[in-house]
Amino acid sequence: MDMSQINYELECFGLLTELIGQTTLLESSGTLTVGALKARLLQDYPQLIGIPIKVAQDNELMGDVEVLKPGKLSIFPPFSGG
Amino acid sequence: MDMSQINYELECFGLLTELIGQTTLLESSGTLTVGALKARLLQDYPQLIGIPIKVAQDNELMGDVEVLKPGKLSIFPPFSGG
Amino acid sequence: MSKPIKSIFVEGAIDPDKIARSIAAHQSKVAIGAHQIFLGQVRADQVDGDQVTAIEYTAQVDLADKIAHEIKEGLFEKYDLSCMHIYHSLGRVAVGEVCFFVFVSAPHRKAVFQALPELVDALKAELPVFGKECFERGTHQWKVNN
Amino acid sequence: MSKPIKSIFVEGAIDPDKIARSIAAHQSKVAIGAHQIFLGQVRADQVDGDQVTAIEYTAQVDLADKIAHEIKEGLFEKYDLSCMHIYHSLGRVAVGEVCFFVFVSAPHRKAVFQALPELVDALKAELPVFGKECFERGTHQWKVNN
Repeated sequence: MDMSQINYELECFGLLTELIGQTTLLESSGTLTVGALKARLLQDYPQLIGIPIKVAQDNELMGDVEVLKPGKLSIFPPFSGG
Repeated sequence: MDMSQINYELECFGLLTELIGQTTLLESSGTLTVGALKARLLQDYPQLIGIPIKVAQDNELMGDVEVLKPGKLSIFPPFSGG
Repeated sequence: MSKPIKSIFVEGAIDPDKIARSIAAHQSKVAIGAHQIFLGQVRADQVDGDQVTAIEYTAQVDLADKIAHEIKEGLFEKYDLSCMHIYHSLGRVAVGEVCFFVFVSAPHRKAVFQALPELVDALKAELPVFGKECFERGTHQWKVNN
Repeated sequence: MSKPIKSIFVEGAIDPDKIARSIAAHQSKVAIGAHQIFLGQVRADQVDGDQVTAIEYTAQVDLADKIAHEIKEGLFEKYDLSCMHIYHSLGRVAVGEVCFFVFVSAPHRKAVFQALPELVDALKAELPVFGKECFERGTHQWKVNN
């Protein structure tokens, strides 16, 4: 059993700053895929239900099956520029 | 036999100012349709061959079967604004 | 009594500051969400080793103004637009200068995306305006629209 | 070494004079025949009897700049374009002010007719930019793009 704890520092944008906060720390017992991170967020913040979320790391948007390295992440609600 | 002479004063535009002149007087033994006027012009100025011409009178573009009143006309080569 | 038709013609090139003033004048129209602007600029085309240096525009002004007005009316019927403005140069416009300025505004962008190209294409095809392309060596040719 | 990516973001509203300067800067580019400009203006939308007075924009700036750059590169491949410029506001932009300025130039108009709507739609869909609509009565809602 892998006991190493992983920390993700999430920076939130737009509506998510109100539902989660500007930043939040998420601890995990192993690395997470983007899909698993989204499931964790929905569990911790049920008010996110129905909001499509995108995740970026190292200045790249990540697909659901990609594995997130420990460290900083950006999490986005739908974009509304222009 | 109708002996009344009709005068058309033609104002030319664009390329036609070089092939015909800025203005020209065209005399006819009766009123002309737009189509007949074009035929007359081509006869008087053979260098017009192949140039599509449009005719306006009283601030209206005229179709080939319309009859032109005596007086002023504008004659145009293809438009090239913009 | 119907509104008098505003002339689209301006003498010589269209100044970028005129465009800025036109944009600024729309900031009080708060139902507008999208503007789209088309600018025609005189291009230094090469023909047989010679180069265009200017275009001289002439027009049957009254008829062109009337047709431009009719084209605008048609587009106001067809799309949800807030305003449309058209300006075209008369006389000499040098290479690099703006000779044609078309400005369409609407609450939403889809309407301006559709209306502006349609308006520009219709004006180029239907207005009795004539461009004489003047070359470096003193010759000229009459502009042909595609 | 690759060219550094220019940021698209400017603080606050986009001044019409900036647009005029941008147009004037293209007058030396004599291969250009057509410019097309899109401007997004903050609209005084009504919601439940209250009215939008401003939009406050935030963004993940580095990622937005990178994605905007990629979108531009893709359009340069696809169409015969001379240049493309993109500016987006950050922070507060009042009703009637311009928050988004997209400028595409090409030798011929067909390319700008096609490229500009495609560029504007892609930027609105793909940039991590977030608009907070502020209402007269002090409340707010998060802008939703269609």
